[in-house]
Amino acid sequence: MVHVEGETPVPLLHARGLSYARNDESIFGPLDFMLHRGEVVLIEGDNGSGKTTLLKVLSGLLEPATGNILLDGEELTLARLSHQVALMGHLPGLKSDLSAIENLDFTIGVFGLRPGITPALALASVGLEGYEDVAIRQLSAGQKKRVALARLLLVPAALWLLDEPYANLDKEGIDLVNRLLDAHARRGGAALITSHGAYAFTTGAPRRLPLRSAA
Amino acid sequence: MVHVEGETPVPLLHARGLSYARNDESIFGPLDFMLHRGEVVLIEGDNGSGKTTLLKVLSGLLEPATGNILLDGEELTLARLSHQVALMGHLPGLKSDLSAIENLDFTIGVFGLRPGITPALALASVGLEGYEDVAIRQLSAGQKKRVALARLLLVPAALWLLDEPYANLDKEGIDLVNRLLDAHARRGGAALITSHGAYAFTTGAPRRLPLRSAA
Amino acid sequence: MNTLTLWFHQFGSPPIFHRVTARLSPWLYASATLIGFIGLYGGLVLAPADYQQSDAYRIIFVHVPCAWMSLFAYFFMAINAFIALVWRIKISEILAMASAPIGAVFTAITLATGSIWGKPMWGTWWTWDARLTSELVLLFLYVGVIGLYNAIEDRRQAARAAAFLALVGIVNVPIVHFSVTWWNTLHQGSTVRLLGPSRIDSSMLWPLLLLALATHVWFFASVFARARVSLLELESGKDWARSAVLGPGAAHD
Amino acid sequence: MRYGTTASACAALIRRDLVLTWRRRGDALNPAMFAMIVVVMFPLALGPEPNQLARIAAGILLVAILLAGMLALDNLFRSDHEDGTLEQLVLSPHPLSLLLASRIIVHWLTTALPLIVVAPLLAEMLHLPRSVLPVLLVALALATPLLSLLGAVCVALTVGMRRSGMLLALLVLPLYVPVLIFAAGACNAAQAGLPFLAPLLWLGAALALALVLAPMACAAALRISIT
Amino acid sequence: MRYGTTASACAALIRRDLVLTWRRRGDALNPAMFAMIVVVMFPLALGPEPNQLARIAAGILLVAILLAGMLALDNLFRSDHEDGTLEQLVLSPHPLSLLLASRIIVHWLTTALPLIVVAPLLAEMLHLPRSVLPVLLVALALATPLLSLLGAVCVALTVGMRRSGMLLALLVLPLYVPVLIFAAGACNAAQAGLPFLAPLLWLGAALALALVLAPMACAAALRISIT
Ligand code: HEM
Ligand SMILES: Nc1ncnc2c1ncn2[C@@H]1O[C@H](COP(=O)(O)OP(=O)(O)OP(=O)(O)O)[C@@H](O)[C@H]1O
Ligand SMILES: Nc1ncnc2c1ncn2[C@@H]1O[C@H](COP(=O)(O)OP(=O)(O)OP(=O)(O)O)[C@@H](O)[C@H]1O
Ligand SMILES: [Mg+2]
Ligand SMILES: [Mg+2]
Repeated sequence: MVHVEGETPVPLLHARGLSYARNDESIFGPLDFMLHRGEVVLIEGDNGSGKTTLLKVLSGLLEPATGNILLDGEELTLARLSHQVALMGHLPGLKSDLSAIENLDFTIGVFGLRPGITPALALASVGLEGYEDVAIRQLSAGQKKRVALARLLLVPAALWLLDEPYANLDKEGIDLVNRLLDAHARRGGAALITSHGAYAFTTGAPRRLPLRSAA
Repeated sequence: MVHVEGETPVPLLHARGLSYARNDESIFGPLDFMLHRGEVVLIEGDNGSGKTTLLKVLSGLLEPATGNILLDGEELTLARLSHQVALMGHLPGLKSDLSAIENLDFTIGVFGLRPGITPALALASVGLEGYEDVAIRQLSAGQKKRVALARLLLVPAALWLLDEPYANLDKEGIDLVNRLLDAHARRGGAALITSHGAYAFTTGAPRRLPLRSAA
Repeated sequence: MNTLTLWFHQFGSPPIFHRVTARLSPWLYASATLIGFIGLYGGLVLAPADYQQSDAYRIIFVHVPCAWMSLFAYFFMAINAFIALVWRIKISEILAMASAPIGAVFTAITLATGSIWGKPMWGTWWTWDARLTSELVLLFLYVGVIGLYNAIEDRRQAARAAAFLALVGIVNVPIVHFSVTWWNTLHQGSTVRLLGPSRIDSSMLWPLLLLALATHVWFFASVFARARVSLLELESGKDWARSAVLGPGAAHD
Repeated sequence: MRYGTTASACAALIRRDLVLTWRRRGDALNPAMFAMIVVVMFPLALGPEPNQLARIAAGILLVAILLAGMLALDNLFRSDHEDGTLEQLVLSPHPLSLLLASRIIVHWLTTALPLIVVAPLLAEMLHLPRSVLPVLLVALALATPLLSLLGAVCVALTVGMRRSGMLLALLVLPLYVPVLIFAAGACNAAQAGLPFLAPLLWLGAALALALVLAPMACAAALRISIT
Repeated sequence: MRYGTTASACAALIRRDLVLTWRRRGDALNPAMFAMIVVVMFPLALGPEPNQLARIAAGILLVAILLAGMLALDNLFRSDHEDGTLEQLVLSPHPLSLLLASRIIVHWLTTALPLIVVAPLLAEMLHLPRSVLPVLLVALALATPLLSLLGAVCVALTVGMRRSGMLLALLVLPLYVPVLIFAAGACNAAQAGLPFLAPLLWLGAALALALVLAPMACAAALRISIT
């Protein structure tokens, strides 16, 4: 059932009473929240508070213990979900023996392509022109992260789930993430990102919606 | 030759024209710096600027391309060094099947023990009383990092080389690191720590000596 | 929800399972011991010596019940594994994993007693006959299930992975059982039949059947005992488990 | 929006795996080298009489190839798991079993096919009678894909485990036993001049069944072990 | 300041390894199980005639045990490397070769000793003549520490490599060949009723040499591959 309150548009993501338990031990408590198109929400929490786990549950990798997740007002299924949701986890998911372009081509083959963009354009907009044919192995940690960001620009997903997108990035890299998030939100997308309580955005912070992730 | 200038005491660590090259490609340029007892120095630098590599060179894991390192005014040898220097790298070096105490006992067996401290005391001072006999596997990431810090308190090394000690820690953990560093400096030790240019200490920052790590 | 799943959910609720099996366990152990002693007395004292094998045949009273149990335990494990994977019932996961080590021990006893018996009968401890080989593979399957279960950190995930493996391996069970009919083996064919006349003297048959009953009862007793321990471990955070272990007062501190 | 079709996803996966194999084409020879070393060990351990070797040649070859295939299983999903690609595949909009089937096929092409190619050479080293060689090759052609498929299910169960090498062997080898029995049965029958078709047909039937069931089982196993 | 002595460091390492083995005592059976499965495969592949099996039993047993030992090598340094302990050991104030020697000894005790213990059982399954068994056991007692020592050097070279399993096999097996030849030579001679002492003495001499040289070579190799 679509959960509409008054005039509010249907939220892109709607979690109701969502919780996850591992070995019957609750990792995060029952959560209720909505994410509308155009919003970027930052999940803040201490070490082990369950941020990564929450993103995995939302992406469908883990099954919630209780509650459910509505995507555009409809119950989440794995097939629909993967067209709508892009997860960027701790691991980059890049093959170090392939070039940046080859990696992106593989992503397109599996996940499809957003209209009006090409792998080369995406690489340019994360500041990697000239690195198209360099093997991932030869890129620095920060550059690898940028290739992973380029992938987000290509896939036709409205909802981005980014786990610690700022980790391991220098100041310039952090600015880039913030710019990409702004552009995505303006295009009608939404994003949920995690970050350690201890670290803060330096500039151009996205709208913060500190989420109490009950332990 | 001992390098004494005027009244200055012999520095604990003295790097002269130090550089490192991988495959004949310079990773960090020739560096000159001193570290005196009681000092805590923060090495700041962007991704891939060679911070980790510098610490590995200073600890003796990697051999410098040029230059040399004096420890207490004497040329560095691996045997002397390991009594004087403690390295805490990205990897915790803890056995997940052993308890915290068992891990610390192993460290003592191999590296020796500083007078006036015991494993239990060390665990208490990193805020882990009651966790002595819990297997490392069952600790959270932050707690694991704390056990690694407890190890530093036990070994009789005057110079601490800490690679990204703040990474993955929440606010409380960061405060703890700063307190440990202060105490170590007051005891006559010294420390060299790395951090991403993008991240800053929140409170009680150790003395900063931004080091230009030429690319 | 149909009646089957409803029943599973009821018996499968951890506190109820714990309570029921706690009450059952002593009775199961006691009756297994009693029946076992009667059977052994019948087999070792009352039954006459074999005209061919003299007293050596008496090892049948250990070998055959254990051999049956080695197959039955796998079957029981596989059924529980199936339930665990399809309906995600926790008790079934635990029961499946509890039966693996017990089945492995029965398999090992079968192999050992078979070898001991084989030396006087066939003149060798071991031959590469279909039944013997498939029973050995059964032991490997048990060991694989146990190894996989112990290798994964998360207990429930470990149980599900090992349950999956147990299901994959179940093809071996009919091979063990029918090997004597499908292939020309040294091992003798089935002598005990539930339907139709058995080819064994009744003075030997009744102790054998009693001992088979005793091993079944013993199997359930020890599966329940093991399952209770793992259940308490798994649910150690829950109130019922705390009060079950520490007494009723401990639940709320 | 252009959502990829399942066919294009499988094609992308196959293309990627072939390119990756080509980039590290030195590694592709490893299983064949391993089998060769194992085969060489036997004449050294058993003594070099050609007659005795010929009698046991087919069996040794099969065991060596089976062990090599088992060791090669290790990197069926490992690198994809370590860099996070496997997680992406599980989250992809396409049937996981088809994606995994593509992966298994390429893995077979790049590890087992070289083994079949060197098999005649190894057979010659062990003095296997020439007449048995065709049967051996057919048996290998049917058995090795079966081994890859069965192995993939076990690998999927152990993915993400640290010290999986030995455990994987324990899980996989009991499942390999029937395959070995039929393949060796065919070769030994041929060597004894007996009819050898029946075991080959059994292998073929098992392969057909595994081609359908194993990818699905593999997908189910992967979903269990990746979460 | 209390700096630990080298003896106390080695003792700490040995104690830790024994505790760790005890905590995962299930894993300690794996090499023995693996050898058993490999041994089982041969009668299935070669046919079950006891006479033929008896003739090749010693060779098969040696190859199976050697392969099991090779697979077990993998976790000689792996976990220590993955969690950073190895780096700490390299930086410790004690001679690295002595620390590594302690590690290798414990590894031999926990992986090779169980293999020797099950060897009589496996020999019985392959119908090895009883008279050969003592020679086989002596050969194993001399050969397995040699294999552990030689293997450790190769492992030290591949430590930190991703897909090292297959590569390790290719590095290690050629080194194992001479050991295999001498061990099998002794067993085959005993089985043929010939004098078998000479190959055993050679094994003993090689072991004495390896006990001295291998830990130092291992330390040197480790320093190369860890930096
Ligand atoms: C290591 C050697 C042996 C193994 C692994 C073995 C295994 C088995 C197994 C698995 C069964 C149960 C079969 C079923 O329920 O379908 C069985 C039953 C039996 N075994 Fe053995 N056996 C061995 C040696 C022997 C020997 C030496 C004898 C005596 C000559 C023997 C006599 C029997 C008998 C009489 C049965 C009962 C058959 C029936 O009524 O179904 N076994 N054995
Ligand atoms: N694979 C796992 N097995 C068992 N427990 C786990 C596993 N992964 C995470 N946990 C536990 O689940 C809890 C939540 O972990 P999670 O990774 O979601 O935290 P987080 O908020 O992302 O922490 P961090 O800030 O360190 O990234 C922690 O207590 C952790 O110990
Ligand atoms: N094992 C390696 N092989 C080849 N190049 C390497 C290796 N380790 C690091 N490098 C390269 O050496 C340079 C310095 O790396 P280093 O890890 O010291 O940087 P860092 O300052 O610690 O970076 P970060 O902030 O990401 O930790 C980088 O360009 C990196 O790509
Ligand atoms: Mg996290
Ligand atoms: Mg670094």
